[in-house]
Amino acid sequence: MQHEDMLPRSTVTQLIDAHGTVVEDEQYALPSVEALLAAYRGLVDARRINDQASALVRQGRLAVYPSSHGQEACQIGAALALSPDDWLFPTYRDSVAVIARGVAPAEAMVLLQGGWHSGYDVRRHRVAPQATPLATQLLHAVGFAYAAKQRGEDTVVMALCGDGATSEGDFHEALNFAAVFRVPVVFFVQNNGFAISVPLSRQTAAPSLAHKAIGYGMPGRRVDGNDVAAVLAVLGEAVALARSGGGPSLIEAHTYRMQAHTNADDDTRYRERSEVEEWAARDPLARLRTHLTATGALTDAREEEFAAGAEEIASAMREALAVDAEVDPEDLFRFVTATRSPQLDEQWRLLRGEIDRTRTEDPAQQQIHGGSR
Amino acid sequence: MQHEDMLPRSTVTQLIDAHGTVVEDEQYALPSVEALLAAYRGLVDARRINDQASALVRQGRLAVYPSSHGQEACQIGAALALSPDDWLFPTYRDSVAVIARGVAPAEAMVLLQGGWHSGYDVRRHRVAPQATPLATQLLHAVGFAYAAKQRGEDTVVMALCGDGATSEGDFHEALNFAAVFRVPVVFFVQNNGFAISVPLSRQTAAPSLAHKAIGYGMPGRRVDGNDVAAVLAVLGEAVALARSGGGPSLIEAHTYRMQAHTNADDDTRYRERSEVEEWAARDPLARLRTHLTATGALTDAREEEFAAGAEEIASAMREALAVDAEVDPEDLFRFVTATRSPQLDEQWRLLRGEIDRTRTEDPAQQQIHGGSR
Amino acid sequence: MTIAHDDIRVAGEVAPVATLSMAAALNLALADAIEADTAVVVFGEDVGALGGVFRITDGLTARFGEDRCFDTPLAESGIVGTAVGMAMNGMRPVVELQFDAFALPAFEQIVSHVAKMGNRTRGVVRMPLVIRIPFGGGIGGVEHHCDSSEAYYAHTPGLTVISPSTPQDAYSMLRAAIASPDPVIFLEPKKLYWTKGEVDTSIVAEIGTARVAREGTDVTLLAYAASVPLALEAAEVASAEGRSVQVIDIRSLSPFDDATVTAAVRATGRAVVIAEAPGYSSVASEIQARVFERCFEYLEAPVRRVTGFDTPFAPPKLEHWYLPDVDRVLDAIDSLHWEDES
Amino acid sequence: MTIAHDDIRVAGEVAPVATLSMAAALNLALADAIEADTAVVVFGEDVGALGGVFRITDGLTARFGEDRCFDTPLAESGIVGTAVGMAMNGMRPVVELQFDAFALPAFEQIVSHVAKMGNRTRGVVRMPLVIRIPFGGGIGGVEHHCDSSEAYYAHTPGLTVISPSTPQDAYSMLRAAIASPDPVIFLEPKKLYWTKGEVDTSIVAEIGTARVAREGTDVTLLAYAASVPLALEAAEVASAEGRSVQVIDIRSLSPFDDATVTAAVRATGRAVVIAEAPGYSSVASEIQARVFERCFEYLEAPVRRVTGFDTPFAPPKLEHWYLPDVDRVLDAIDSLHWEDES
Ligand SMILES: Cc1ncc(C[n+]2csc(CCOP(=O)(O)OP(=O)(O)O)c2C)c(N)n1
Ligand SMILES: Cc1ncc(C[n+]2csc(CCOP(=O)(O)OP(=O)(O)O)c2C)c(N)n1
Ligand SMILES: [Mg+2]
Ligand SMILES: [Mg+2]
Repeated sequence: MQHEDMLPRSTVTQLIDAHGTVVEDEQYALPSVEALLAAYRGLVDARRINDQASALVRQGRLAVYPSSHGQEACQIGAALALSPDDWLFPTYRDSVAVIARGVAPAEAMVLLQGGWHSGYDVRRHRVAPQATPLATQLLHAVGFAYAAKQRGEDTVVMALCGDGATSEGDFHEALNFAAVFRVPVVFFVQNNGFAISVPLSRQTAAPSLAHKAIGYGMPGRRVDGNDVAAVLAVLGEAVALARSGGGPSLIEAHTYRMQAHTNADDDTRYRERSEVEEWAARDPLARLRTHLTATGALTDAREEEFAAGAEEIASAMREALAVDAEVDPEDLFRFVTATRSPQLDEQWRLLRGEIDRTRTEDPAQQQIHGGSR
Repeated sequence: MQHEDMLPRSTVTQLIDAHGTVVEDEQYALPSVEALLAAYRGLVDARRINDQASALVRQGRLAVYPSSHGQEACQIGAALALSPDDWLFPTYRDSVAVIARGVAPAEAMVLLQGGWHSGYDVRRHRVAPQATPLATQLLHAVGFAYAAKQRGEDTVVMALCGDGATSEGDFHEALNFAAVFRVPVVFFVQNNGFAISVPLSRQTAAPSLAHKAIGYGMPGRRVDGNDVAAVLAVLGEAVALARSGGGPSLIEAHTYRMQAHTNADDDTRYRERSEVEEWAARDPLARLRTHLTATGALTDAREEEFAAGAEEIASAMREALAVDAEVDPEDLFRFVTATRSPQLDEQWRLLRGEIDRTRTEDPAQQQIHGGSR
Repeated sequence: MTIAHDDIRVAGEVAPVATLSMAAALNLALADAIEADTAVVVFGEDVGALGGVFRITDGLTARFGEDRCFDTPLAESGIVGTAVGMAMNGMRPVVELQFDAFALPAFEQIVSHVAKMGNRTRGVVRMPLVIRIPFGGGIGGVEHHCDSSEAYYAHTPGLTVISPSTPQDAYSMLRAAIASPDPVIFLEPKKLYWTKGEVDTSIVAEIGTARVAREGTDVTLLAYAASVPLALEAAEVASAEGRSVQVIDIRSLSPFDDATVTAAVRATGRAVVIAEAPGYSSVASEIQARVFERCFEYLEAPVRRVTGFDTPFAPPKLEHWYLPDVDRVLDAIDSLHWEDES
Repeated sequence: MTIAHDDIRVAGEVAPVATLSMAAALNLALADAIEADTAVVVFGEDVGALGGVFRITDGLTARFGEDRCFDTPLAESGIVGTAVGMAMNGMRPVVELQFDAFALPAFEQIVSHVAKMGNRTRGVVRMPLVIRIPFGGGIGGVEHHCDSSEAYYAHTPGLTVISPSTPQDAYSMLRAAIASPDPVIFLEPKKLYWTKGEVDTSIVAEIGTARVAREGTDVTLLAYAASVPLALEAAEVASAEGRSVQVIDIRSLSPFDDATVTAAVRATGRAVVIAEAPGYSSVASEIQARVFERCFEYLEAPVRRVTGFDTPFAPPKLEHWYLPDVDRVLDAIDSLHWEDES
């Protein structure tokens, strides 16, 4: 690759604009109608999952939910750009992408419900645990891809992070290792303009985040993160490059988090409502609906079918989270190491004794919980 | 600054080539004859200091010496590019730059002699302690510059590191903080091709290290690190930019470490002698001597005067290191915190007792040392 | 993650003595310190417009401007490393690291520089900086949000490590930390952020001292941070059962107040150490070992400890099983070879 | 800094039983592990062509190729974080961090992921990786090159922390570490790299067990790593003075072999813990506290500890004052309330 080709183009790639109009691009083709319909269906599900989860927080069924409302084109684009055998390394904000890769919503919500640190089988779904310590998972993605490459597998690994996370040292080390070892990783940054309350201008003085790529020797690309067509095209190119042995890429999507950082956040403290409204006009669902309706691909019947599908997911989520899943205190000791040490055995015996005593003292008590003597 | 202007030029800036011939440059002017003469004198001293220190290691007077033999143009260029009130943040390899900023050689050698962790008064000399943990000092430089800028002082801070250190997370965080807060720091990377045994190709896949600059939003420049004229010109520009409020720069100097990493290293394990010889032909002293002699600025008398000056420094070094400086075991406890805790008092009493007993048992013993009863 | 909270916004509007939450007391301490010394600067992630995810810096930027309280890029090593440089150049940085586990990226800067710069330069360059870290559990936070990492810092020579358990100490100890010429790791028990108490801003705390939180003659409970109210609760229950329980708030984890603690345990002859962190190689083991060694002849029973288990911190739904609770403390007290029993 | 050394180059040329330096034994263990399991990969800074600054990986790249032993970019968090990903995907990474203090940039990856991934995933993703760290003093190294940071790791739930004191254990324990399904912090006492001893490659070490290094009936010395030869030396001197001194090589810092240690100290009734690291909140304090608690009724005297001071590690010229030495150990033994004395 020529050095100049590592630099992002001067404009952000967009294939369908905010009004649903197709934009001609000399480099990227518009995905097929089927692909766009599938993406649209994904967006409808995604939006419903986001809003259902937020509602469940309000109802006290979930402890916390970092919503990707507004970023659904990135979430669905990331999930659809991968082949079934590929791997995704997501963050706390990427529950929708995780679900779009096949994880059951209820399993994805275990973390946010407080039942365990991660609720799905990462191997079965080829989705790493959602990472909380920022940028750390990017290195895991690199090591994972390294191992796959060494074994001659053609797995591609998609590693997600936010704009804020690009400031962490681990971001730097991950991109550098990836480029030096030329591993098949796509680094996909959802630049939603904020790291909690801190705006992008406090995160970087660079022309764009994609301009960091050349400093590692990989291509950097910018894409409209609210245009799923463009996201699919640009990520598709990066995935193909990685799969063909061309090494890693850095993709920056320009998007916006429409809600607060989490339910516990108060975004009125740090951003104007007018800004939020501006971004509402660039909604990823609306534009694709306009486009697909205009081309006739999206009929009312289809739209209803999609809505019904999304509603099904949402009601399954509600149902799954309506019951308090049983938790087993011994789990605290079960998984720390492959073989439990005598120290942990001893500590479990202590806790076991406390639990037994609680139950004996109050035999009516079915559910295990902390008691006071 | 335009975005393109942050990218380094396609060629490495050189003003005097390896044969001593002046190279025309549209952007950078050749420094004045006086400046070049001063630099040449610096180079002569620098070479002598390097070789004297290495000799002292062989004689067992120094424990270790990471020589900058071959990199003297960078060392002297860095020292001369700064004004007296500016600050230098050096590494373990930058003893020569430290001395060129005014620190007495014997004080600079305290670390390498094993007497203490740092041997000079950092405030008096405006030189931070030589840093060992790679890239960590770059952040200190940023914070230091931030404080100066806040107070309206026009201090510029020069932060040094090697090519290997650019892979550390702290490198990334330092450059990013510097650019976001637009602080007056010049990051000067001496790319000598190796991090101990690891070649640059294992450190980065980027077109150059200077290409990292645009990813932070600062100019990146490449310079022939064996051409002190070019180093002075390029660093001079960066220092001026910083002083005028234009923010940080990243300068990459292409140079070569002619000797092993330290005396304890064996560079025959990882590099060809032919490569070392190639670089010998690009020696920073020889080319400047050729140039200055050709222009008549460097006379035999001057050359002798410089050599004598260097010899004086070397003999002072030998003298200072010939005697074993007294060390005081209480120093272990004196500086840990501003006020000594009762715990440390108690521990010092323990050691004091041991020392007293050693002395009592063997009153002949003048020098304090570890005894066995 | 941000955590639900009440707003504080008390900066600059409080009388010398007032009833404040610990969060408000910390906020006031920062405001007063900024006002008292132009060298003091507060920075970190989200400490500006947002006022911190726990609102401890609420209103500071609005009141004092960006020069005195500001947001940084999201990089903890960057925050601490920059603070080191600022401290080298006349400032008194007070940085916030958002949650305990997110201090870990800064660990090299803390251990290799914050803790050692003064020693390295023979006292020429001191490190008058404060690293504030909300720590501990009890708020139902997800993984990485509830750790207690004090052992990492307490084990590191050169660091002062302190943690308040009352709004008064929160105020006075934070002021003392900011005034200290040495680097201070200031651990804020987030579980106690919203507990209220009287704060007299004229009280000056002395770092390195423990505090007798409750008098008692039969047994001494040694606790710090969120374990202090727990110890007081256990003492109350035990006293109803006829035991006179003394509670000592260690509050200065390093340096340690041997004089107070040794005298206390020698007087009662029995002791239990309480802390949330995993017990192995912990501050609790240090306290246990010290007390054992210094009070050996005075002990009626082995010193016990009640700590978190040697497992990663529990997920929210299992947290109550993980954390030391009153029953566990009472069991430990019961085990101290009482003559009136068996 | 690299350190003067003898070459090793023994990989693959040694009989089942041979006399080797600890460095050579480690080198052989790596070679044998690479040969035994295609999943094993060795990487880090300078481990390839150079063979590591201590030559522990000498010859591995030449013999097994870049696929099995290779250099990385200079970034410790990168090394460990990449190893986490490789371990997630079927590899068994064995990484070298060059000196103890240079493991610190990787601390977040170690604590937040290496230690917790297995727990987080309910055992679905184990972390069969080994982090080798040369540690400790005694070689006249400059600042940052001689620290003993075992407490940071031992305090962290989920990590196995071990350190050999003999060439035999160096070989057997490193093989066991590489074979372990759990992440192991493998601490190599650099002072002992060049001490020689017999190595039988057929001996399999069991992680979690202590080793009785010398029998004795009057007092038990509890030591690990470079403090084991020191304890043995002190035992020799003390025995000349008429005391029968037992020495236990802890070697598995976490998990800890309570059974062996408790039985030993109960039998002698006296104990001294020896370690180089600063004593405060350390592994030594943990051992001291455990022994106190479990042997309380059997103790003739308080358990003592001999450790490094709570100061940054000494510069080379003061190192001998800093490190525990025979006299300091003998003084501690003398303080154990002997009946034959006053
Ligand atoms: C190492 C680390 N530091 C701090 C945090 C606390 N934190 C959680 S999310 C967040 C902001 C992240 O911003 P960004 O990367 O832009 O992702 P977004 O939330 O916008 O998706 C912060 C500071 C963390 N999780 N990890
Ligand atoms: C954080 C850290 N990791 C590892 C080391 C060990 N080390 C000392 S020098 C060095 C190589 C540095 O290479 P480079 O940055 O190119 O500087 P040079 O020595 O070539 O001047 C290494 C790995 C260190 N000092 N600090
Ligand atoms: Mg963001
Ligand atoms: Mg180099």
